[in-house]
Amino acid sequence: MPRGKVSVHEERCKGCGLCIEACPQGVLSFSGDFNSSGYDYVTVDNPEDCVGCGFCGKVCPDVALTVYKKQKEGV
Amino acid sequence: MSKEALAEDTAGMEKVFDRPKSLNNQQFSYCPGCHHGVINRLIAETIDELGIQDNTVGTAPVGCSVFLYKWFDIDVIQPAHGRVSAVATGVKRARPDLNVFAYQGDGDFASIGTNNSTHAANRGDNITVFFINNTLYGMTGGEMSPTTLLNQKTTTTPKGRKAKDFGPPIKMSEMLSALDGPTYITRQAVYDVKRIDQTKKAIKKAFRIQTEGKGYALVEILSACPINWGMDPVKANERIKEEVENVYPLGDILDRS
Amino acid sequence: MGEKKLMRGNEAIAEAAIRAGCRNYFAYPITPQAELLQWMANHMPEVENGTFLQAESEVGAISMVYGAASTGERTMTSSSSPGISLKQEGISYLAGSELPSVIVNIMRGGPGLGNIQPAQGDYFQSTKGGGHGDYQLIVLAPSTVPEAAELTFESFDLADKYRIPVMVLADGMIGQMMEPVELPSPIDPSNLPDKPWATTGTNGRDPNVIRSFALGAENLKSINLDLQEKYEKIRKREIRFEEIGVEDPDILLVAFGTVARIARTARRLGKKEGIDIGIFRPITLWPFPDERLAELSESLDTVLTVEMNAGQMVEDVRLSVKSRAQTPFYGEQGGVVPTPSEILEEVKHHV
Amino acid sequence: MEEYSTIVSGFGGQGVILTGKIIARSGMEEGLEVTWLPSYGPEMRGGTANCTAIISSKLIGSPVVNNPSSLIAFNEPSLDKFGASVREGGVIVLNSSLIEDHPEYGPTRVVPVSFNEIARQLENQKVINMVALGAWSHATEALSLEALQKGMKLTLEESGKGKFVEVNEKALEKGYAAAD
Repeated sequence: MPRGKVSVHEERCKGCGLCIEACPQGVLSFSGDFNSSGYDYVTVDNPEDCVGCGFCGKVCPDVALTVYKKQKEGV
Repeated sequence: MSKEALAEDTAGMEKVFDRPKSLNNQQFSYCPGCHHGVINRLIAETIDELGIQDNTVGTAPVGCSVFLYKWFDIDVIQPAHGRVSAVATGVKRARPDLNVFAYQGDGDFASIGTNNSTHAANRGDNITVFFINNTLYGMTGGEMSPTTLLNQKTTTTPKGRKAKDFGPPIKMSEMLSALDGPTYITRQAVYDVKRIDQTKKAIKKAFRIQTEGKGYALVEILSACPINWGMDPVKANERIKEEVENVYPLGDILDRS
Repeated sequence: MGEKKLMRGNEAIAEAAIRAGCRNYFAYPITPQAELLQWMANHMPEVENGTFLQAESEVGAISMVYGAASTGERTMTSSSSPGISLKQEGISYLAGSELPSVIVNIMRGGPGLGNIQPAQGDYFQSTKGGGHGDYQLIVLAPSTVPEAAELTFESFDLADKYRIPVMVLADGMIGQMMEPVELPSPIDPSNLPDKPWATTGTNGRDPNVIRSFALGAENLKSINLDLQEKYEKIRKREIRFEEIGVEDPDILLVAFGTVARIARTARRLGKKEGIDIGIFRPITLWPFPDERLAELSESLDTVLTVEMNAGQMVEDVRLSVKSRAQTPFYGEQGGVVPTPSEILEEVKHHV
Repeated sequence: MEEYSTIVSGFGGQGVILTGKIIARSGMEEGLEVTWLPSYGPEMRGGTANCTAIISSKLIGSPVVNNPSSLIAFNEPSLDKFGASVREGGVIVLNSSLIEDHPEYGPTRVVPVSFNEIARQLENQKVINMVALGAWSHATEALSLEALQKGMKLTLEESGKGKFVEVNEKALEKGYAAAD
């Protein structure tokens, strides 16, 4: 069970790659595919490694990511 | 992914990052890797967190910010090029109960609107100004702006900006900090998570200064324009850190709050 | 109506604006309208929510008008010719964004720096653009101080009614001279009808946007067509003029503002010499009273236009009169004010 | 009454502008139509100043006149500038303290009064304009002394100068008497 989860809004993504650069866990990569605007959108490559830090979301200029994080035990 | 699958996948998890309420669902039309999107989101998040969506009026002029009204879920005024600070002053003087922000690029704030920008600051008008400095005119095709760095090539300085022809880059934040009118002037950047967090704090502080009636706050934000800089977004971020920041150092320049 | 007060034109205009519920005034000093600014500086702070701000420039002032008018509050600026030229950018934006607002121009001699004497050289600028794009202002031309106050008072209603910038076009003489004025009673601006389009914070409703910007030719065309439709309505409803002795005169004199009142004296002098001068005075310069003038010209030989410029309104007169009558022009320029006897002399050349 | 026009002219600081305003104000209080038109701008600053006041029982047309019914000339340049323009049967009230010789103006009556001398007797040089106005009242009979006193009083009181009413009243009276 991963500690976090990132979900990519593929249609919003413009493939700038800033999230790939910002992710400390190497979770994200280019999909090699194109969305309807013609951008090589980002996809979640290694979901198991996601820690839910939210860095990818913060650097994304298109608010194309939603990030979840596992709640701490006992909270 | 279906809603059901997402729900299952995120069971026991909390959303730590999502679209702020003060933005609608409209896709930004900024270029890939452009920092306007990040800055717009930070402003929207701050509006949400301060609970001022209902009584905030934004004003953004000509340039890449011209579509601000399309994606902010607040009232927006679109004035003439350069006039944003004066328009924001007009709104605020007519309705001091509203939170008013001006969103201006470097051409707008530092060139055609310098007179208006300067005097709004000097009057200490109780408004919040965001000055997005990407060192050139983005919308019209990458021409030199007053903040273009020396030797930077633009479509109107094909051999690089030379001081003898165009003077050195103008440092608006430092210049305005020489005035007695403003309350808070800071320069920030959004090229990495740490800077983004700091910028968010500065934006929040700037809005608070207004809600507390403390006067004029200016947040200059160094911004990347990968397309007109001819760089990929990652390289454009590096340029800010390695080059632009040297001319426009980050941090608070004036704080009378 | 209150008691009669002896007031300078500039002061009467300012006070009438306050009484009309104007609560935001932004301007930059320039002769011969400085007393207007000074009156506002002294009296705007005395009324509830009254804002007076001396702007950094004419461009700043009109932009502040743009901002304040966006909130739906009654807003005004004033200046004189060179300053009005600087405001043209903002005026085009106000028209394009359909923001009710009032702009007072106390005209002086031009072009360029010109001088500070009274002139009427801004007729073209006010009625035929000035700024860029297809737009109109309602242009009101008072010829006395009391009328300047009255028209200023009404200009705010017109501005609100049609969401249009209204220009009060007077000259240095009307701005500077004193006459007895009976000012209307002040209205309470909080009783004015709501402006649901204004940017006042969403407070639960959908966002309002104030803009003159529309990408796409078809989009902008449709906005322009809407504007034209509005202008057509105004043309039908708001034309104003004054007629004196227009039933079968020897000559009809067309003049606005200061010149029209000088023409009254010329008419009196003419009577003594057996010349019957009729006077037609457009009060709205836009919309121009073309139909009535056309009608009058049916039975006239000569329609003489007199202006303090090189011949501007005369073009509208000629468009209205067409070939039904002779349409000579007599003008003074550079701030020279034609005297009654000079006008009478000119009349004699045509009768 | 027919339109009665007066040009008041002198150095800046002699109270020229106020004199014209008081004529207009007094006329208004008498129920007449009035206009007051100043010269304005750079010429006011340090140079000569003039204004035109018109009173009439009918609507006033032109506030500018080529041939005024009367002239109050505070100094020689003013007389040079406007003296010859005063209409036939008109009146020129001139300040004989500063204008030693004056030409004859044909059918125009000239009434010399020593504005500054009379003001000196009242120990207040500022009231030379009310001396002039009192003389004008007597010489022209356009407005009565009482009407002018009332107009002066209201004008001064409204501009917060009520304490000067008394001395100005005296000046009006002295001027009136001097034009005998």
